[in-house]
Amino acid sequence: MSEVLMIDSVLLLLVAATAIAVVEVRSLYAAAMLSGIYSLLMALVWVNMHSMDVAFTEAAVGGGISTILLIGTLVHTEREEKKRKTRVNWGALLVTAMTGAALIYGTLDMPRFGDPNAPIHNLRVPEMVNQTVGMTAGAKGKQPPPVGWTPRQNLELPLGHKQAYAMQRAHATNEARLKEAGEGHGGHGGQKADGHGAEHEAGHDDAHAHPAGDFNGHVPNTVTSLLAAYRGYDTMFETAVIFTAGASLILLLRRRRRPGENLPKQQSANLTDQVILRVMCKLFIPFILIFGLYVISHGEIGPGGGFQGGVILATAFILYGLIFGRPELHRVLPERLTDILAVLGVLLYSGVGVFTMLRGGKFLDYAFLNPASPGDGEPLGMTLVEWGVGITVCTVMITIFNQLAEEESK
Amino acid sequence: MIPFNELITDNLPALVVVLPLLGGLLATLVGRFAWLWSTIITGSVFLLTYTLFTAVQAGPGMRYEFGNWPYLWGIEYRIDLLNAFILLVVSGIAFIATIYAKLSVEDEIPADRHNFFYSVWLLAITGLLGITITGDAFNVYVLLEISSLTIYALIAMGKDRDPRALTASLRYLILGSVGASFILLGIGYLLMVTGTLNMADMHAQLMAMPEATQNRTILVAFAFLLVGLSLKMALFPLHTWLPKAYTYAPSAVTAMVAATATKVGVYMAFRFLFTIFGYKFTFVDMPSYHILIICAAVGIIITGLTAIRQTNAKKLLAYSSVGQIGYIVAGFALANPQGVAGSLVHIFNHAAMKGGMFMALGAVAYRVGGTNMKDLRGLGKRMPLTAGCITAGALGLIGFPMTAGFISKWYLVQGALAGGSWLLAFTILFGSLLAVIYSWKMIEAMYFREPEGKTAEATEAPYMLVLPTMALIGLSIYFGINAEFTAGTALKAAAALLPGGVQ
Amino acid sequence: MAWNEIVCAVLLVVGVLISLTGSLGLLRFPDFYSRLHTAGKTDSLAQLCIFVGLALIDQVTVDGVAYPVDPLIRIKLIMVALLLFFTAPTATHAITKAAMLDGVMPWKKGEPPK
Amino acid sequence: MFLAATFALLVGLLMILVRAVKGPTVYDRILAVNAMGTKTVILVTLLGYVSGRTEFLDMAIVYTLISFITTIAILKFIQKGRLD
Amino acid sequence: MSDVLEIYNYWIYIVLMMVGFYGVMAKRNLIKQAIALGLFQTGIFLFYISMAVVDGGTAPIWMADGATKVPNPLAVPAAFDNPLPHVLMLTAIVVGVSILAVALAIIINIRRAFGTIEYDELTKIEREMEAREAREAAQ
Repeated sequence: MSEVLMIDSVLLLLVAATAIAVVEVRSLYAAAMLSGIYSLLMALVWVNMHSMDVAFTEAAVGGGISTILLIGTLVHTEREEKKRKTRVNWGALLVTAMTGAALIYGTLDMPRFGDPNAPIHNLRVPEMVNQTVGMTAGAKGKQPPPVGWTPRQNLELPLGHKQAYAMQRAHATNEARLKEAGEGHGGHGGQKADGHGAEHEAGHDDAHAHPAGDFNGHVPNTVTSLLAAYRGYDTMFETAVIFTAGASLILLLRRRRRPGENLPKQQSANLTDQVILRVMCKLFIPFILIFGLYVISHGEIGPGGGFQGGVILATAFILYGLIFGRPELHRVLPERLTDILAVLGVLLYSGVGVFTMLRGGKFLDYAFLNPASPGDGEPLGMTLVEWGVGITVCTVMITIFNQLAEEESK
Repeated sequence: MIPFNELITDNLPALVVVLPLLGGLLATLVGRFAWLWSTIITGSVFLLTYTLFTAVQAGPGMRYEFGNWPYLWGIEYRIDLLNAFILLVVSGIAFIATIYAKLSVEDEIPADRHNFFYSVWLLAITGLLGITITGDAFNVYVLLEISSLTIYALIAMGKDRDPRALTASLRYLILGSVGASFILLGIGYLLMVTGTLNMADMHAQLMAMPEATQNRTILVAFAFLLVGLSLKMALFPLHTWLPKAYTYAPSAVTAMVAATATKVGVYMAFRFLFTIFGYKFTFVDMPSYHILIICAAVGIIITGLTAIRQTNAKKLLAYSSVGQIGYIVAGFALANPQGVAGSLVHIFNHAAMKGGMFMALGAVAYRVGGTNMKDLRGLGKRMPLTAGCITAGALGLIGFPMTAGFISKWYLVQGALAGGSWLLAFTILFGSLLAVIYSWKMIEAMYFREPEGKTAEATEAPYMLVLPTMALIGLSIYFGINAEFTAGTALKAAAALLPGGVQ
Repeated sequence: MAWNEIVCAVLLVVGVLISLTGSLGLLRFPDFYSRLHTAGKTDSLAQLCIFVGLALIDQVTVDGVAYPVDPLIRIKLIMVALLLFFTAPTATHAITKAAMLDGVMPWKKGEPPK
Repeated sequence: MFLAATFALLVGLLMILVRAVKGPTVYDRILAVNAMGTKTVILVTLLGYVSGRTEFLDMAIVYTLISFITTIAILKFIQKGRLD
Repeated sequence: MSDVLEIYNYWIYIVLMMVGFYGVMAKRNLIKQAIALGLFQTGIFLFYISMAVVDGGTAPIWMADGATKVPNPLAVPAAFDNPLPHVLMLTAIVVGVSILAVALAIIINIRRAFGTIEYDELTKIEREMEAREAREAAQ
C-alpha cells in the first residue's frame, strides 16, 4: 500500500465528514467557514494526488475567493437558516440513494485506482506528456527533453523559416482537410502507445508536422503545456467564463450610475483603527503582489500560472479594500480600469490566436507568432496567454468583490 | 499577413465562434453603440455560417484543428451537414433577435449597463455556436457552461419587470448546473474507459471495445449523459425550470433563448447519442428508444393540457415549447430517416415559429405592458400585424397545412408509422389537437374580444419590433410552402447519422 | 544518519507534539479565550520547529531514490516560517480583539464550559 | 519520518475539525479555520517531502496568505457588518 | 484490504457528490443550495483527479534541475501522473467559482426583491402573486 493511498484514505474521511457538516449545520456563517475548511482539505487531497496546479487553484479559489464571496453574500442576506420541523427530506434522500447506487454500479468496471494500464494513461496522453505530438518522424525532436533541460535549449532551426512556412501553408488548405474528413483513428483500444505507435501516428500525418526545432509545447510543467498549448482553445473559453461571471455580476449587482459618475458616494467601513492589522497589511501587500506576478510568470516551470497568480494578485487588492475601505481601493484601482482590463485580458488571449491566423497559421498556432523561429513562438505564446488569463482573473475577482460588497441602490 | 479572403476561407470554422467572442468582449468598450456593434457581429457571423453551410453542402465536411495540433491530441472542430444546419439556424435567429433586441432592451434594461448586456448576449451566442460546431467532448462542456452562465444572467435581467425572473433564473441555474455536472461526469466516465476526448476518436474506441454494452462504466456514463442532456433540453419530467424562465425573462432574451438554447441541447443529444455512442449502441443495445418515446409522448400530452390552463400567454407558449421538444425528441428516438429528418426540420421550424411568437408577445408587452390573456384582448384591431404574426405562428404550432409546422409533423407521423408506432403517431396528432385548443384561446382573445385597459389605447408596435417578428414568421410560412431546402438538408443529414451513412 | 537528519527528526517530533498539544487544547479547553491561547501560541512554535527542521536536510529519499533539496527551497522554507510568524499572531490578535469588542466574556473557574 | 509526522498532524486536523463543527461561538470557528490554515501549510510542505518533490513549496506560501485574508474578511464582516 | 482501497476513492467521491446532491434537493435555504452545488461539483473533481493517479507516479512536472531520477515517460509510461484530468479540472474549478458567483448575485437580488432566501417562503409569495394574477384575468 503506497503512501498516497494511506494518506488519501484518512484525508478523504475528513473531507466526507466536513461535507456532511457543511450541509447539515444551521448557521450560514458556520457553513461558509466549514466550506473554507473543506476547500483546504480538498487542496490537501489534490497535493497528495500530485495534482499541484489543481491544489494551487483550489487553495486560491475555494479557500480564499469562495469564502469571501459567501461572506459577502451573508452581508446582504440572513445569517441563519430557518428552523424546520422535519430535518430529513426522505424524497430527496431516496433520489440521492438511487443516483449514488447507479454511480457505484458504474465504478465496478473501472480500472482500479492508480492502474498504470488504464486506457487514459496509454492512449493519447503519453505523447502529450512527452510533448512530441505531431513532430516529424525521425527528427531529433522525438527524443525526450534531456536531463537538466531548460526551456530555451534546442532552438536551432533545421529548415529555413520560409520553407517551414510554405510547408505548413500547403497542408493547411481545405483540400487536405476535406480528404482527411471521415478518416477515423480506430483500433488502438487497449494497445499501449509505445514509441513505435507514437512514431507511426506522428509520422503519417504530415499536415501537422511541427518543424523539428519547434518547441512543441515543451515546458517542464506538462499541465501548463496541455493547458496553454494542446488544449489552449479550451483555456481561452475558461477565461471567457470568468469574464462572463464578472459581466453578469456587473449586470445584476452594480448600482445605477448616472452618466459621468464613477462611483456613487457611499458609506464604507475600514479597519484602519486596528494598528497591528494596518501595519501588517501594508507590509504584506507588496509581497503578495510580487508573489502573484511570480506565480503568473512561473507557470511554465512549476505549479502555478495565470489563473492562480491572478487570484493571488486579486487577493492583495481585496485585502487592501478590506483594511482601508472600498473608496480607497477605488482610488487605487478605479472601476473603469478594472472593467477595461478584464476585457483586455481575454482580448490578449484571443488576440494571440487572431494574430497567428493573420500570419497564416491556425488559430492559436504559436509557431506563427514569430515565423523567423517557430520554436520561439511556443514559449512566447504560452507566456502571453498566461498573462492574459492572469489579468482577466485578477480584475474580475476584484470586480466580483466590489459588486458583492456594494450596497443596494436606493 | 495573409490576404483577407484566404483568412476567411482557411479559418472559417474558427471564425464562426471567435468572431462573436471578440465581439462580445469589445461590446463592453463601445459604449452607446453596443447594439449596432452586436448587430454587425451577429450579421457577419450569420454570413460566415452561411458560407460554411454552402461549403459543407458541396463537400463531405470540414475540419479545423486549433493550434495545428493533430486532432487526437488537440481540439478540433468538425462540421458536417447536421451541425452546419444547426449553426445556420442558431446564427440566423441570433441575428434577427439582436435586431429585435434594440427597443425591447431599451425598454427593460437600465441604460447604464446596455454594453454589458450586449456583451453577455454575444457571449451566449458564442457558447451556443461553440457547442454546435465542436468535435471535442470537453470543449462541449466548457462552452455549455459559457452559454448557460450567460443565459442565467440574461434571464435574471427580467428582474426589474417582474422579480420572479430571479427565482426562475436561480432554479434554472441549479438544475442546469446539476445537468451540466452530470454531463461532465458522463464525459469523465467515457474518458476513463476510452482515454480520449475527441468525439470521433471516442466512438472509434468504443467500437473497438468488444464488450462495450456489458461494460458497466459505459452504461452508467450513457445513463448520466442522457439525464444531463434531458435536463439541458428540457425533456418532459426534467423541464420544470423552463416555463418560468421563459415567462419572466426580458422579451428579447425569451425570443433568443427559446429559439436556440433548447435546440442546441437537442443537438448535443444528437452528437452524444449518434456520434459518440453510435446508432447501434444507443438504439439497438440500449432501451433508449422506449425511455425517450415515453418521456416525449407523455410530455406532449401533459404540457399541452397544462398550457391550456395558463392565463399568461408567454407561459402558455413556454409550456407549448416543452411539448414541442417532445416532438423533436420523439423524432430522433425513432431512429429512422423520416423520424430523424422530421426532428431536424422541426428544430428549425419550431425555432422560427416560437421565436417569432415570443417576439410578437414582446411587442405586446412593449405596448401594453403585460402578456396576460387579458392584455391580448382585442389586439386584432389595435395591433393587426403583431396579432397576425401570433396567429400565423399558432397555426404553425397546430401543424396547419402551408405552414412549416405541417412539414415537420408530416415527417414525424411518417416516421412513427414507419417505425410501426401507431400510438406515437396518434399522440402527435392528439398533441396538435391540444395545440388547437390553446392557440384558440389566444386567437379568440385577440379577434373576438373587445380591447380594454391599456390595450384599448395601444397602437401597432414600432417597426424595429414588428419587422424581425414578421421575418421569422415569414420564414416559417415560406418553408411551409417550399420545404425543399429544410427537408432536403434534414433528410441528407439524417441519412448520415443512421447506419449506412457516412460517419 | 547525518547530524542534520537527526536534528531534523528531533525538531519534527517536537514540532508535531507541540502542534498536537495545541489541537488538543483547542478541542478540550473550556472557553474561547483559553482555546485561542493554546491554538495561537502552539501554532507559531510548532511551525517554526517543523520548518527549521525541514530546512536542515539536503536530500529526501523516496523508494530508495535520493532527491536533492534545492537550496532555494530551503530558503523558501525559512521564508514561509517567517511569514507564518507574522500572519498567525496578527490573525490571532484580530480575532481576540473582535471577540473582546463583541463582548465575549472569559470563562471563570466553576462555571460550566462554553 | 515525514509520513509519521503527516499522520500525527492529520489527527490534529481532526480535532480542529470537531471544534469547527461544534462552535459554539463564531469566534471558535474562525479560530478553527485559522488553525486549520496553519496546519495545512505544514501538511502541504510535509507531503512534498513524502513524495520527494520538494519544489512545491510555493503552495504553502499561497495557503499562508489566503487563510490570513479569509480571516480578515470574516472578522471585518463580524465587526462592521459589511465588506466594503 | 487493498481490494477495498482500489475503488475507495471512487466511492468517497460518490459520497461527496451525493451529500452535495442531497443538499441541493433537500435544503430550503438558497445559500445552502449554492454551497451544496459546490460540494456536488467538487465530488466530480475528485473523480477526475483520482482517475489521473498512477501507481508510483509523481507530479507531471519535469524536474528542471539535475535530479538523479528524472522521470522519463517514454521508458516508463507511468512515471508521471496523468496531467490531462488536472487540466480539465482546472477549467472546471474556474467554471464552478463563476457559477457560485452568479448564483450568489442572483440570491442577493432575490433577497432584495422578496425579503427572504427561504425556498418555502419564496414559493408561497409566488403562489400568491400567481393567484392574484389569475383573479385579475378572470375579471
